[in-house]
Amino acid sequence: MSKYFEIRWHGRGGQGTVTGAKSLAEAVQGTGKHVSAFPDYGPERRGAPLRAFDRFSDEKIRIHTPVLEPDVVMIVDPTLIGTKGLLNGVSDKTIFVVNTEKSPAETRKALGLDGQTLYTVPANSISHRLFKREIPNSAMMGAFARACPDVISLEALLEEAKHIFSHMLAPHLVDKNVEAIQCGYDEVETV
Amino acid sequence: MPKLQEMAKKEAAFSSGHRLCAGCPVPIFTKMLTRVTDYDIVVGSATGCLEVASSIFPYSAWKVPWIHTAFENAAAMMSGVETLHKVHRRKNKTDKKIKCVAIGGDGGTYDIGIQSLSAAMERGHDLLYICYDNGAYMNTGIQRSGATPLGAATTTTPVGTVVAGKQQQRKDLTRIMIAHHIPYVAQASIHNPVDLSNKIKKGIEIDGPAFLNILSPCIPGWRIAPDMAVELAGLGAETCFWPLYEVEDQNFKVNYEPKKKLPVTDWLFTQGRFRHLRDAKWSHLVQDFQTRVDQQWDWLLGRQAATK
Amino acid sequence: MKDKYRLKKWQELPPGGVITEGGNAADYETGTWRTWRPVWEEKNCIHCLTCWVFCPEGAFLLRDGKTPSGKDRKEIRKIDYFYCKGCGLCVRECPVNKKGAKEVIQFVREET
Amino acid sequence: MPKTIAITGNGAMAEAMRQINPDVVAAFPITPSTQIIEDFAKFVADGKVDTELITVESEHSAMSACIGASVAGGRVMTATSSNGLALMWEMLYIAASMRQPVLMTVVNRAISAPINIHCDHGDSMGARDAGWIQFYAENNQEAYDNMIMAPVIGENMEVRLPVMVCMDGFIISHSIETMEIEEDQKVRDFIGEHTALNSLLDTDNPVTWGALDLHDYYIEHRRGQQEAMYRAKSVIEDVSMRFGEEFGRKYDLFESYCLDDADRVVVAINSVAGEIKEVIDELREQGEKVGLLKIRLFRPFPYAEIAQALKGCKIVTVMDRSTSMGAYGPLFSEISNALYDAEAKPLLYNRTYGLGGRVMLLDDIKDVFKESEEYLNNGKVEKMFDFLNVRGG
Repeated sequence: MSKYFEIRWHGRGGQGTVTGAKSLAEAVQGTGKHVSAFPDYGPERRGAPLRAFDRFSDEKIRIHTPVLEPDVVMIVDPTLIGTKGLLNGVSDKTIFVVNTEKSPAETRKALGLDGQTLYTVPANSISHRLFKREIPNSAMMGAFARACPDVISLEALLEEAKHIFSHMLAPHLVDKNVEAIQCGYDEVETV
Repeated sequence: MPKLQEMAKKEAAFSSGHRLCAGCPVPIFTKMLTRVTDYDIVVGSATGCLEVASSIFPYSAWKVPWIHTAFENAAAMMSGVETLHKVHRRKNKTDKKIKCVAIGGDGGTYDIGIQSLSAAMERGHDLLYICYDNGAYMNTGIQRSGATPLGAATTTTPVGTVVAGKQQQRKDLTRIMIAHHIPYVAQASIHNPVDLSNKIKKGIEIDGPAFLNILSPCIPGWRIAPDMAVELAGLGAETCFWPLYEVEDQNFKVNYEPKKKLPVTDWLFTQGRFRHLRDAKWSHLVQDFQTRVDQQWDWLLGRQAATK
Repeated sequence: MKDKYRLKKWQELPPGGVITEGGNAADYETGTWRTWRPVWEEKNCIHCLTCWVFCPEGAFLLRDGKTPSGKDRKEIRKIDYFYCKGCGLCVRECPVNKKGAKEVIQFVREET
Repeated sequence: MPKTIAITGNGAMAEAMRQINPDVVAAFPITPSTQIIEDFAKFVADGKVDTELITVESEHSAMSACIGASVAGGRVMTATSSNGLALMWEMLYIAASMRQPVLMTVVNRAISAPINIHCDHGDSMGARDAGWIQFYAENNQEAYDNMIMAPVIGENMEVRLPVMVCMDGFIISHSIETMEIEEDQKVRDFIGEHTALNSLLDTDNPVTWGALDLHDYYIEHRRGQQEAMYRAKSVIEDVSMRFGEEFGRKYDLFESYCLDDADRVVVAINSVAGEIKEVIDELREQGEKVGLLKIRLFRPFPYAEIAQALKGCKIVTVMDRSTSMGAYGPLFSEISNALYDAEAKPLLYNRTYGLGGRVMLLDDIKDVFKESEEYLNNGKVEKMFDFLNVRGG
């Protein structure tokens, strides 16, 4: 286990997974931690499976290597369940946060998990409800705060997100995304 | 010629003591740059005869600020100069209105420099680009360029037993520049100083990009006597090989229409580089040459009629 | 003049190979290139400035003068042989020469 | 007060450019440096800088326009990567020889072919003889800091040379990292006003730039240029010291990490230094006397200072992230030159790694130290030159 807190995101090109990893890092940085966030870059375009990484620490982060033994695995697209590599390097302590409409029990089975903690969140439904399209990032961030309150509390996340989104988005979308974080947090299920 | 009298009152942009060939007509237009306008000007040159012969360290023939960096980039380089002037004007660091002029030969303009030229014109810099077209890479010893006319003997298109000089027609760069829809495009020639000076003046003073293509015979490259440049340039216009015209905001104006258009052979056969074309064996090349010139002239008169 | 163009040490050169004196090529003699010499005859000259505008060397020097009707004009003063490369363009293009009756500019071999 | 933010390397360089607020930026987009120019274009669009942005059609024209604007008397900047830098090659030399303090970020990326968008140093190492001052950076903070220092160094009247600030493509350029951005005004005060030298726009004093030198002058001009590089070293030391006093981050010509008592030293450039430090900490805990010499300044190369720093170590592994085909790596050659006069020469060898973005994991770094331990124990170097992490050995 690394001395850093490490997250591996699994998503598809065009879903905003990389932005999600970066936004989460920015939010955590806002709480005073050192952070890094970076994707696996390739020529893949919209739709191709991709990975992104976060690394958080109380001290300066010097390494740039991909996350091999994640503390958290974030699965942004439910259709990735069953694809290769999701379980690489995971331990008993690894936490899974999965965007799915299915129950935690079903998801655990589909992923083939043993004793790991699993949180599910219907991020796509939340996104459709709020944005009329599929941008699950913000809901996933909310779910992360539910899963790892020691890393960032919901309050801190909401506060930081307002700030971060205001640099990226139109004002009404800032509010919607903050709402999506709250919904993601609220609608998490676990077993 | 009152125009010459006016010009004679002003200092030339280009000094004596340069090392161009005896009889090279290029200084005819470089001297004019400051004589036709009251603007301050800054000149940038592409690599070529003019650049080399005017700036042999520690001597410079340029009485105006001048820069050379490379062969293919005169327009890009001068777009940097022009942009900085724009910044200075915006920040009130100067109240001067300086005009930028880029100069390249046909090698540096038709060929290796066309990308940077095209882009600088498209970006709309306030810049006059002058091409002096002598029809080959003369600086390096007469190698063919995209401006070399059909049939011309150069060191890379020599006359042999089965091939007689350049096998392709020249490209029409002036027309390519017209297609950029810039405010001013013109063709001039060194034999007509009044027309030439008018065009340089317009090109410098107009707001935005301008392109001027000047026919400039080359003593060694055309294989002509050192006193023949003006006469040969004049024949270029009389045969309509090199029509004098200008296009202002897509309005075409032919500046000189010969009373009787001379056959191209009058121009070709006074130059050593076409001497071989007198052989009946290559008469089809001469015919093709004439056909292209006729088509080009007809097109031009047609454009003029259409925009009148 | 001699010292100005002596070969300098690297420490004496301004950075970047810049030449800080515009137009100093005028200090360079190109008249040595000449094998034929144009000789200007003032008496036949109409001061049309054709030779002046075409001369690639700027070798035709001017002076202030008057037209026959008394208007100010620039006139040919002389040929500067420090620069004249002897190309003969002035001889060929002189409109008086072209008419053939009189000669303003003669072309003669340089003496050896 | 500086602002602590999480930002990509590209974003940090765009911030540096915004703070420098150059007169002209001429640039052409190329991965992975594109975002720098995109961000900067937004600054222009929002009126946050006074800069004129020339969106040229190629990197060759980018550098040509930069030179034109610089000779005209402006402070100019650009950014590029890989083949873009290669396309600039001709103009890089011209910028340097004309002594124009153009500033450029190079986001390091492998050179084609095969085409590859990921990090190695083949681009900037290929330009190492162009006459540019070259800085390298481990992370976004160092890249930003180097860029803030760059105009002060390049525009110094004793120097007047272009400055290239390099950082690793994707690894740094596209990663968010925590760093400190200094206050705009403080940065601008540190940098000061640009002073033009023999400006082309001074039409009252017309100068000729880019004249033809023949055999009577070319070598004298080159000699003067070399002198400017020599002088740059002490200017860089001064400016780095001033920067440290002003902003609290201290930079030397290179970084010594656990070097004082180290027997086994790795010499490396850019982001991999982070991984190496991490491994050194671990090995030091186990009592291994290992250290790192991280290159910051590659041109001018601080030979004497590096020789002094490596004095006393027993074995040196030089890690090159680029190749000089048919020769040792560029960094190795310099380290080898630096050590030529050393009294007690350490064992010395060269490893090439990371070409085209091949990842070096912490275990790979550990292997590097394992190998140097074996060599040191055997008292000789088995393989002078080798590739790391390559299939087939």
